[in-house]
Amino acid sequence: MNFLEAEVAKYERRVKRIKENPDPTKLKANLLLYEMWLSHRKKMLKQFNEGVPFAYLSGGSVYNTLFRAMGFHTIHLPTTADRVGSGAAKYFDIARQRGYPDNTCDRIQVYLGLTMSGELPRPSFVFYYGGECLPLTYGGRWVAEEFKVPSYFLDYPEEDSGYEGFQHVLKQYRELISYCESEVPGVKFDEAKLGEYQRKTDMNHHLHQEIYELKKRVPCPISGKDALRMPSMELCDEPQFGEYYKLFRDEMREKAEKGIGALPEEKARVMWVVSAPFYADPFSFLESRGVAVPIYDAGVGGGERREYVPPDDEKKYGRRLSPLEYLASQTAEGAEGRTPGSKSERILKNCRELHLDGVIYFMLSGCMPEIGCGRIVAENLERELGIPTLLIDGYCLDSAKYNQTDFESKLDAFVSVLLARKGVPA
Amino acid sequence: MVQNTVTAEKRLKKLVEAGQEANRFNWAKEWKAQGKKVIGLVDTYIPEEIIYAAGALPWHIFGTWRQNVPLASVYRPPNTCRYCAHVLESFMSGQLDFLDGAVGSDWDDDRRVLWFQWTHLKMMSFRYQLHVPLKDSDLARIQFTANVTRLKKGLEKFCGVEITDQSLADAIGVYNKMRSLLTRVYEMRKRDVPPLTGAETLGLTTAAMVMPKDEYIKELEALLPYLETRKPVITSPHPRLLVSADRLDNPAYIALIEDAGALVAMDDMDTGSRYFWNEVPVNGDPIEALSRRYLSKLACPRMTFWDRQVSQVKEWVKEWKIDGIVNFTMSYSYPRFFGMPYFRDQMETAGIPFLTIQREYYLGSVGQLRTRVEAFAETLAEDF
Amino acid sequence: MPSSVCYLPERGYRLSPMIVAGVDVGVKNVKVVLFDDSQLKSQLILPVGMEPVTGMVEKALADLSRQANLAPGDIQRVLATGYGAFLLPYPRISDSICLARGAYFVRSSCGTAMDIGAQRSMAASCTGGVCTKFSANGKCAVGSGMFLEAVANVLRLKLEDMANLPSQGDNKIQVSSMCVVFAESEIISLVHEGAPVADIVRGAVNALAAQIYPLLVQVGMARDVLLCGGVARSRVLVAALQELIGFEAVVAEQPEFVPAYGAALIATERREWS
Amino acid sequence: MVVAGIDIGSMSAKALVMSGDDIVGWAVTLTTPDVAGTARQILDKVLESHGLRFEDVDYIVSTGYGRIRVPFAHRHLTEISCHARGTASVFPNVRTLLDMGGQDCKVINCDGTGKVQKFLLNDKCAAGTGRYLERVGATLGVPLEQIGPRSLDGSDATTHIDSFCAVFAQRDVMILRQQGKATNDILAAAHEALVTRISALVNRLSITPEFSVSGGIAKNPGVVKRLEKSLNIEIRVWKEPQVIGALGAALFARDGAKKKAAQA
Repeated sequence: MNFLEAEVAKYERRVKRIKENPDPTKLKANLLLYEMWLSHRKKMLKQFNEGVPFAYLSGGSVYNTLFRAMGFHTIHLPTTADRVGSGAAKYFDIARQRGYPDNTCDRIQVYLGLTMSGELPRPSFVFYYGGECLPLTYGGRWVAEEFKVPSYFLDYPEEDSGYEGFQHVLKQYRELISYCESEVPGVKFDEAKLGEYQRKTDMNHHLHQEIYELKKRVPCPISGKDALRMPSMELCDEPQFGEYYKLFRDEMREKAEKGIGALPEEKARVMWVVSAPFYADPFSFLESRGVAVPIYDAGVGGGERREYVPPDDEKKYGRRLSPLEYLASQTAEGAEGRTPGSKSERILKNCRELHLDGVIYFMLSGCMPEIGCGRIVAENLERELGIPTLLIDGYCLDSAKYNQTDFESKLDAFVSVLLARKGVPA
Repeated sequence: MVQNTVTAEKRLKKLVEAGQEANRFNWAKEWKAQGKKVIGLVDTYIPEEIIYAAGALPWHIFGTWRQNVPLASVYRPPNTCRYCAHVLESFMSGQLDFLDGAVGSDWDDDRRVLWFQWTHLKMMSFRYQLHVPLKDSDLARIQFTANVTRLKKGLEKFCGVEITDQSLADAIGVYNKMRSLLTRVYEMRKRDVPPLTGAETLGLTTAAMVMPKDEYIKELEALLPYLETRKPVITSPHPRLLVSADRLDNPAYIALIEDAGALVAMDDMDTGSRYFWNEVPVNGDPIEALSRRYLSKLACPRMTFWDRQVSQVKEWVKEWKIDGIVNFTMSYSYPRFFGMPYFRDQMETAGIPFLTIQREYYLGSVGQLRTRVEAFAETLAEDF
Repeated sequence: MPSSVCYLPERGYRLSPMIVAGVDVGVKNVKVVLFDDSQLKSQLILPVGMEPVTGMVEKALADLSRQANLAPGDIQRVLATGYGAFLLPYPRISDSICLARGAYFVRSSCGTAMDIGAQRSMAASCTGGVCTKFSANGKCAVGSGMFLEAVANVLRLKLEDMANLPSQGDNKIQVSSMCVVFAESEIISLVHEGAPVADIVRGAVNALAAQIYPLLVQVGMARDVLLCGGVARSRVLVAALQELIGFEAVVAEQPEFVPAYGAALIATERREWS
Repeated sequence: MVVAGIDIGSMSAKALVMSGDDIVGWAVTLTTPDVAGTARQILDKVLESHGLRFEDVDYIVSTGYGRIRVPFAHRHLTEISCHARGTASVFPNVRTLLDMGGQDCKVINCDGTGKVQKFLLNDKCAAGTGRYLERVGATLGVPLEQIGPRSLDGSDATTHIDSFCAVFAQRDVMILRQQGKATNDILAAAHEALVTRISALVNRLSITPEFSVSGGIAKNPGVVKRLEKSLNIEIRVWKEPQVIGALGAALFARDGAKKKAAQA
């Protein structure tokens, strides 16, 4: 079974299970999410079988919208890698046999293996950028080389470079679009379509902010597993894309109003940062110890970003921005959100606002921007808020390197520390 | 002009050993004693002519060459860039307290983090991070020029001087002079028996990175005529190797290769050829000229134009009659790791033997290194 | 089902008189201790071998009871900790918590405890017996006692003997391998090259100390540090560590037993548990 | 013309003596700190048992990790070249060779004369080397020569070892043992983990048949059989795989002796 077939089978299984045997402790909105994924993957599988080419995006989920507005089908490589689950080993082997470093971030290794496995639709274009981390940049660079297709690298502006940075991004977007239009048959940029996507994403951001407010409630109405769910931008063409988050918010609001928490007794609450050994479900382990995880921060690239600010382009730029300009302004501002300093600030703010008792910082091996700041974030949290941080290392997809006894005993010890500091009985 | 062989050898030795851990601080401290500023650098993408023009000493930071980094390990787990770890160790142990400031760049994620660690630990009064685009295009060049202009302003403010076009032009002149002198040394490496071993040459280029440029130029210029006729101790002139690496600043690594029965006749390193290759054009706007040289000319795996590095190396292989390439990746320094398969494939296609070795920053695991290099030399030997 | 329990710090909480045992199942040894009314009665250290740990511990508890003139049935509670704690049918508790509590028992003034075990090293803040911070390594055996043991094996020395070597070691020799197995052969080749044994030991010990030191800093090292774990018996290691931390650290008298003491005491102090 | 090859490994020293085109004999011993002494002793042992004296030897090549510490050798070469040469002499059609020593694992591509084309070594850590199995065996109390055969009687269906680290594997083995897993099953799991690791290394070089394994571990059927399956290739093993390196060295010594004679 290739990757896409496995995906279809997985979501069919999940949809069936929820329909036949719903779990009342889980979000009802999950069904909708799986249905969207199922429909999306089925379409992809069909396109794969028909030989339809896709644009490969090495990072930056917002670029799903830009490329789709140009008429591309898109695959966002890092999040696609996240979905291989227990099948990761095969893709590791492919990448490593090719000579790729086995000590870098495992997401990149899997996505390199996945692209080379021939199980994804072939690319017609590769887009990569300097907005997150170098493994994503070089991963994209490699894929472009491997498939010998046109590619574009987007340079992010220097921090605090203001209007000049905005212009730098905008000019590159225009360059990118005209390059795509000249190199890839059938590509034509439709700015109005980009505007439509932006309305959808803005609405989601708005809902996201409301959900964030609900997370402040004690007990937390949401489970750790659900806290990390976000509708992927890859689903932006699904008709129910906007519905999902509404449903999600409504369920949370209902629970919050009734004072129902995801845990029978919430003894402490923590934030989970960067990445996690998703194959091992550490969130359920924490919950079994009475620790809620209301918030998950996916690090530099996303997660609980800044607060949602409605477009204030008129104030800032003196006029209403076009959709492309708007995207550029977001990118230029986003450049400031990727520094370790702003990351530390963001985590502090979240901890303060959500009344968190601690942070679990997953030192994802190979993720330099993140592991290099773990200790600093921990020191800042201790100094500013007096809360502890667990720095725990591992891999997010390479389950062969995971040792459950070790990992859980560290989590357990941390829970003890949290409770001891709060003076709460276990 | 140096006449006497003994004196010349002495002077040469002093120059070649300037980058050694025991010596590299001397010039910087002398400079400080004159009441002038020293600015540290951690990569070769900073147009250091600007620092020179501001009257400060641009001083390249090499980390401690000792193995253990207990202080830096607090902030840097073992699976992070080892060069940065050894640099941070030098900072935390107080070895670099004399630095007034440092200009870093986002050479890779780890150097960016290093800058953040300086900030967190409140090291030095001036810390600057320059963004260097990973690509070369008209737009990237415009952006880089703007970034370099901001760096110039920052330095003017910190040093309290105005950096005029004239002072920049003078600085470029000095640097170009250094570049042309080192180019002449590298030309001599084309000979069947070069006047310098590979290890000595690395000593010479790293000296340029820590010494005040005027003094360095004076020394090297005086020694050049001697070098023309020098008879070096070279154990084995064959096979001729090119070493490709990034911040490899310890000549002991090259000595190890040469002890294993090979000659390092050329390099592709930040601390070697890439430091001085390509002069800065002297006409036109100096900042623009500098930006062009630093962004477009350095063919290093950090950039997304990997093909330029490859074609540059291929050219060198031909001109320096190279038999094989030793590619040193350093633990947890990613740009080279990611570029390696491409580099290797291109070299293999071109029929150039290629050996890749993972190393630490300090000289460790000598036995293993030696076996790899010796075996490589054996595969390259004609008569075996 | 055994569950995980947590030590609850409560000021002025009076300890109830109780007979309890603490068991620490490490990779190499099992440590069993018996406490009566918060007084240490007897203790035992046994190598882990082929036979099931459960039986071993049961027998050890019986032996310890006998030594203390008690019947095995007198033991009211047993709490287990350590890497293999889950193998036992007793409730278990995190090693960092036990380390802090045990360190407080051994030396109430100490603020930081450092356990250098066979397979991992761990530092814990332990003021008042409560762990509020811990930091451990354990990705690789470098940085653990295994490393020093490997060195001792290769040099055909005992851990204790390593302490008695003349400390002329001048820090010139580096043991650079990042793998215990490679370090072994590196040391063999150093021996072959004729390097003085004391210098090799010093090089190896410096490498280990450099791995341990950051853990201490990461928990906000107090001025009073207690060293625990069997490896703390190595005086050369302690010396190298002291050189880094800049003051004298105290080695626990029975360094192996500290976490087991902690487990036993927490068993006594946990009020609602039975 | 009498020549000798001496292979000083990190754990064992091997000597092989040839007379003309024939192998006279060989011996294996443990390496001691006195490398030169060990080398001389093991060589003398082979010579004596065949009525030869040290003075009769025309040319000596040393190899292996202690190669530079054999003062009486005329030349030293790396074990990579020597294993390739030795293998080519017994299996001329071998193009890919895997040498598994105590702490090294080398993959070599060579031509029919044994000239090395490309090679690859394990880096930084000893995961995937002989020492790993040695430690597992020692922890389980199973003699080294039995671990391979016994692993073939076990199954890794329900037993899995997470750690690749030779040292941590001991810990995992202890836990598995305590959980009541059968010794043979644990051995099977350990072999499986090792073979996975080695296959990954081998796959990074092109595997051109025929394929041969040398070094001490080649005697372990548990590794060889699993590797055959994992790489899907038939493996050739010479009867004395651990002296292949010394054989290669002796062959180089014969070249040296011939050249010396021609010059004289």
